[in-house]
Amino acid sequence: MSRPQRAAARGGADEVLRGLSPALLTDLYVSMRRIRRAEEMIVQLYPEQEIRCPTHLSIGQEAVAAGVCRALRPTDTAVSTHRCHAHYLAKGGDLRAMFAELYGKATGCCGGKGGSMHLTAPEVGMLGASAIVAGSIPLALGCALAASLTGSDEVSVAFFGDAAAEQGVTHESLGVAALRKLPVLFVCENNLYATNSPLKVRQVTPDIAPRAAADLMPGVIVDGTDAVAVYRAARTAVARAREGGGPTLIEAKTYRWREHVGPNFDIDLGYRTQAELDRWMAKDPVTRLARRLLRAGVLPAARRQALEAAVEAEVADAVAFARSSPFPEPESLYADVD
Amino acid sequence: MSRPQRAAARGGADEVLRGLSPALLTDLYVSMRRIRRAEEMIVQLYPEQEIRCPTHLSIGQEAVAAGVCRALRPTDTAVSTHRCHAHYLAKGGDLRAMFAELYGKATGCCGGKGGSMHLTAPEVGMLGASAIVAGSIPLALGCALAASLTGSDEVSVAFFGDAAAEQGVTHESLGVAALRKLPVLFVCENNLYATNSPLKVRQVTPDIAPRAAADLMPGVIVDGTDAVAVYRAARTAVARAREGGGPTLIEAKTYRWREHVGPNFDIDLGYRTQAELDRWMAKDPVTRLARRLLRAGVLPAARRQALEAAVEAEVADAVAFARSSPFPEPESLYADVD
Amino acid sequence: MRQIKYREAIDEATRQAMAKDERIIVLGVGVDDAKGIFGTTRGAFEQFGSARVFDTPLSEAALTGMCVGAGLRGLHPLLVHARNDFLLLTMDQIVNNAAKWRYMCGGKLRVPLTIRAIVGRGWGQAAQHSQSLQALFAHVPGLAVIMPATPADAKGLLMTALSMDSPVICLEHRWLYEKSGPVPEDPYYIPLGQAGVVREGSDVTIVAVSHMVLEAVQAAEALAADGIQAEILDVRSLRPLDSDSIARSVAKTGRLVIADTGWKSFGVSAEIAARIGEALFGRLKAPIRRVALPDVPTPASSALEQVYYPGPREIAAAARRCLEVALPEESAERPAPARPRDFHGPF
Amino acid sequence: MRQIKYREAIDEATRQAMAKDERIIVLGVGVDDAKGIFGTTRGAFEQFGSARVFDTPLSEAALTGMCVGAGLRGLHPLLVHARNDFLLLTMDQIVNNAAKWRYMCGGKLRVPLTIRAIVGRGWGQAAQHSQSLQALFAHVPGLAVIMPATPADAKGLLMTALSMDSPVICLEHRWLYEKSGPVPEDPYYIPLGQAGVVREGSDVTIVAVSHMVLEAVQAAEALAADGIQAEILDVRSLRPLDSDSIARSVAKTGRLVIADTGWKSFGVSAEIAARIGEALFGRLKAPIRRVALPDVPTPASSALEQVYYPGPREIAAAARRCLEVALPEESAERPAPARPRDFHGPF
Ligand SMILES: Cc1ncc(C[n+]2csc(CCOP(=O)(O)OP(=O)(O)O)c2C)c(N)n1
Ligand SMILES: Cc1ncc(C[n+]2csc(CCOP(=O)(O)OP(=O)(O)O)c2C)c(N)n1
Ligand SMILES: [Mg+2]
Ligand SMILES: [Mg+2]
Repeated sequence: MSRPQRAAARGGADEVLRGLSPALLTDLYVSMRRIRRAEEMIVQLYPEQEIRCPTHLSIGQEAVAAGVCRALRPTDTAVSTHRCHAHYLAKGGDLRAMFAELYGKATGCCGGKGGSMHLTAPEVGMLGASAIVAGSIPLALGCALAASLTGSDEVSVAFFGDAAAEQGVTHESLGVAALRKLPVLFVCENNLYATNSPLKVRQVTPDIAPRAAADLMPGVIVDGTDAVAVYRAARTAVARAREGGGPTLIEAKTYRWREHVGPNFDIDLGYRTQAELDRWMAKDPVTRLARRLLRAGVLPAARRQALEAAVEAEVADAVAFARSSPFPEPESLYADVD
Repeated sequence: MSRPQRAAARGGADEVLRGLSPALLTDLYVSMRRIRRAEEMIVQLYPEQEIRCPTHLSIGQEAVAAGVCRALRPTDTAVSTHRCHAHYLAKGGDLRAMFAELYGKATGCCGGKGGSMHLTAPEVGMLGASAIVAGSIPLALGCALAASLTGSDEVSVAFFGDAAAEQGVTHESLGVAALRKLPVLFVCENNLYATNSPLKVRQVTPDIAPRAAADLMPGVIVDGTDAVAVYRAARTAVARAREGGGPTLIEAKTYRWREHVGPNFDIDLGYRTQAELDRWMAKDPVTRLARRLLRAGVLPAARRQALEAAVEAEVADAVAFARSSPFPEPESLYADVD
Repeated sequence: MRQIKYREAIDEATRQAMAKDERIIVLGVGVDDAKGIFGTTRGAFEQFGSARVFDTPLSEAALTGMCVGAGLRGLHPLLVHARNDFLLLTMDQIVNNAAKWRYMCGGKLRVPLTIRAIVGRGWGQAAQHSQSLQALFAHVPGLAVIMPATPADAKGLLMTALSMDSPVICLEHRWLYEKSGPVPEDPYYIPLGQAGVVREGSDVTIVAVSHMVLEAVQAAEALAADGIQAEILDVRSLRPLDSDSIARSVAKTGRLVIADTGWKSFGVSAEIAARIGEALFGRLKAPIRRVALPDVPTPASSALEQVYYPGPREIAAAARRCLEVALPEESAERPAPARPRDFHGPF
Repeated sequence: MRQIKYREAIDEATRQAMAKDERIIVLGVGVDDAKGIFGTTRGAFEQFGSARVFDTPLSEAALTGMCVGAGLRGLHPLLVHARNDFLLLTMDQIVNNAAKWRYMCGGKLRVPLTIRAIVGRGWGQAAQHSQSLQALFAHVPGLAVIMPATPADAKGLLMTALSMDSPVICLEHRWLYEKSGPVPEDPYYIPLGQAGVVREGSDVTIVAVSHMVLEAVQAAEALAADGIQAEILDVRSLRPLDSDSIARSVAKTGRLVIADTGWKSFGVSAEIAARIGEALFGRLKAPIRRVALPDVPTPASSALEQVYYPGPREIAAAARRCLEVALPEESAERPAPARPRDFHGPF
């Protein structure tokens, strides 16, 4: 019967970071930075037309994936959507295998069969993604069910966008998860748009958590540009789920900087303003955490630059790997299905 | 942002009836009595095996159909479920055509093609029923949409059971109706069971209105054995809808006396107790209103008996009509579809 | 051999499979009910309890997706629906997820999942509770579709489905539930994609699906009385489809009648006809005839139901047409709708 | 005559139909978007405004049901989906309600409803955004299914659909959108259930669906170079299906190749083959050949997409097989995946 509550960020920077280890905070930063740079690399490469699949970038939204996944163990599971790069990477998916997949190569994480919208890395609990809005949400219930039936304390996460709240299966899933007290996190990345449709032409209220969570489970609204806030909310929800307390819905308010699909900016389409984009870019989750960690003395500039250099090398290596990998053999078309 | 509220019945009988005309109150009684007696006639006839279709009886639930439909005009529309006899009759559907339909006759309200689960009477706004749980709910949105686009002030009603709250399409429909402020009444007859499954094994909270209505629309809980209370709740919702105020969800707490489908009692199945049934039968909506109207001097015994006799005659006539009607011609199998 | 009913065979298969493999769970609307999906799931509930056999909300789409997820994580869910009509609510989860997840992830994960659903017929259940939707599923790569017609096949095919690690849709005709037949007590497995020979014959092959197998047997008896020997094949599994066995039989008889419980146009009978027409080009003695539902929704009235459903008469007539034998004098009038004998409401 | 693009023809049909009939409304995810479903709905939005053309939540099932209800009450909704894959979410509403409501109520009510949905292909859209699901709808009594292949047919068929009072599913292949062709400016109506003759020929009939019509034309050109004259029929409407015209053509040529954009097994090609096999028994000179998608989900990799989709080469090969002409020496190697010329991301 608990009502949704705002997990409001408090006071100054130190307060916010309190109790979190430097290693954890650094992880959060590196995770976001890896996502950012990998996707910026896609932006750079896409015009070459060697990445031949629709790519939905998470630039601007990295804090959600990074924050939630840092609260998980590798044995915990996650499913995602068309916009799945960030979740795959934050969950620990291999960067080489991701780029190879985008390039349609045999060495891709799906052997070239899934492409950008179905990134999968079961070895780290990333179980894949559906490109049908809300389509993967109930799968998280099944993972949780398997965990609880086999007596494991694994938790599973469904990542989805704001439009998923409009899909019936989402509400069915919330109901079933609450009824069976399944260890699930419903993580809604509310980036205010579905393709070019603003939330207000699709939903009657601006917040998703109160409606979706309703009387079923805690519904938490969190600043989705603040990886630490997201992490804290996820940690609470994960602990609750692990202890048999059932599911939580986390709504992270966030923003996609670039067009719905593809590498470009899209202010010219007219569905949103440059001013709105600027406001959100000013809250850049990556640089913001970097500044905060610098100020708090957790991540000095030199160390940060070293880590960033490592990310650069990693991304460059992944691209080289992808480029030099072979395409799948024609016969593989017929494999992986009976 | 209005929260669900209990439309609690107040004080003594006079208070409850205040402001309602004798004609209206008598209508409510006759409407319920007609439903009751028609369905008791089905109970009686069913063993003959001439009514060859699954029949889901509303005995015990009559107050909901009667109360809601009395708040409607014939030009207002309704859609229903597998359990649609009461809605068809309360909306003004022809009794002869109903029995003929149950008998599979050409004179049936669907020409014998629909049977018990798809009763239709467009001439009085009864647009039919889906036997798929929640399947007809979005149709009510469409009726409402047509009304608002054509500038009419018609209202439309979706009747459904408690299990419909578990179907995704219900939540989608609530969201769309709220978003577009459609003149719709969502009327949930919460009879505590779906087939033989009690509510608590299907839903996490005992009330449906708060969860389903959520932040979307007023969610009203009403005593579904009290036709007057139902009528008042419906009248308020209808007025709101007609004035452009948008949809309302009414949850009527009610109880089905007999088995899910078919004419018998089913205490032997063990999913509910005789004591529970007895409690609800003590609240019989039909006799209760009769007593109340007698006490209030609205409907004296002699007048009531005359009305009841008319209902008996009507039912007997309908059965005779149905029996003596011809079966559809074989060629009609191919009609009504391109 | 011991004779048991079709529904008992399903119950037995479920329990034997569950006893062998603890990954199997059973769920669906009403599975733990006293009636337990017409007696097919209650036994498992009593034997294995509510952790492994449980009732569900009427959230068929989410439950299907939940089963896909559970399959990805090592369970093998058996999801049961009282009517296959309800599967339409779950098409996205079945077609976009269950059937494709393994392929989309390049084979890294598999979806062990068995979905049982019943084909209704008769007693005025009408358009939304009497469909036979196998064609919709048989078209989808990544799914297997089985339709056992006998108790023995019900057990053997269901046990195979429950031992597989990919999605199988098992469609069971309601009119088969009370039929009895010999069923071995021990567990056994009938491979998917093998048609069964129900009756040998040399004049015409009747390939039948589900309940039409029983109608074909009656048709064959009527034909035999006229000296026509029909061979009956029970397809049993639509996907994979054993076109080889069908082709072998038709190569022998030269004539083919296909009898399906679904609609004719774009139905499974079309695929069988297309494959055999291609495989046996020039070797057919007569056009392939299809006996299936007329292309209209199911009517409620018993008078119309009787016209709607083809049966032994139509199958035999089709066979006779193949043999260019004059049809026996047919009374112009249909008999008045009779009360069904072994199946009626309420149910 | 004026040449316009396929997508412009759809836009024009929509606007002309709406101008004539104020019962028509247009709705769907993104219809009022600047891109307006690839340019097919934005014009109607600009001309008729947001009361009659409006964006919707991603609640496809409820919207479909809403359209059914609106149809019952005198509107004619045109519901648009950017991919036909999303129709799987709405199967219950389409199959159980839209297709059956009229029948279930004995004809008292009708459901004027047109559903447009796009068949995707290429650029790694993969398994859930590139299906071609016509077979699922063509099987269902109460639905009509059209797949226009040319701008002229797109306009004429869509206008007919919008003038009808029963449900029509219009599936449009994305690769047709930028193709141009002659389209009359005034409103006109092409009846459903009439195949179009795209090319006359005497040696083999190629019956093609949607984009395969274009591939068939290329195949026919290659065949003509070898002196083989192919007749090409564009089915245009799958349900109702103009089997008469197909039979007439095949009666002339004696040979039939069917080319479909969907999966082969249990696909629409099977129904066409079954009907023609029966109608023209003994008059075919060669087995009917089907060219369709292999029975696997769509892969993402461009290398695999290239193997996945049959094209002019496969159609011509099938035709040659019908004529028992040796195939031209085929290079063992597939060409390396080429960048698509006129279609690529982002989109
Ligand atoms: C059921 C369904 N309808 C429509 C689409 C087309 N589509 C793909 S992504 C998208 C927008 C989704 O918005 P949201 O859920 O908010 O996620 P975001 O893209 O903003 O991350 C749409 C409409 C789809 N994939 N699935
Ligand atoms: C989608 C779907 N699932 C299952 C069924 C089978 N079924 C028919 S009625 C019913 C119970 C419905 O319960 P409720 O909505 O509470 O209505 P009630 O019968 O109590 O009036 C069920 C499970 C169905 N018709 N549709
Ligand atoms: Mg969004
Ligand atoms: Mg109920």
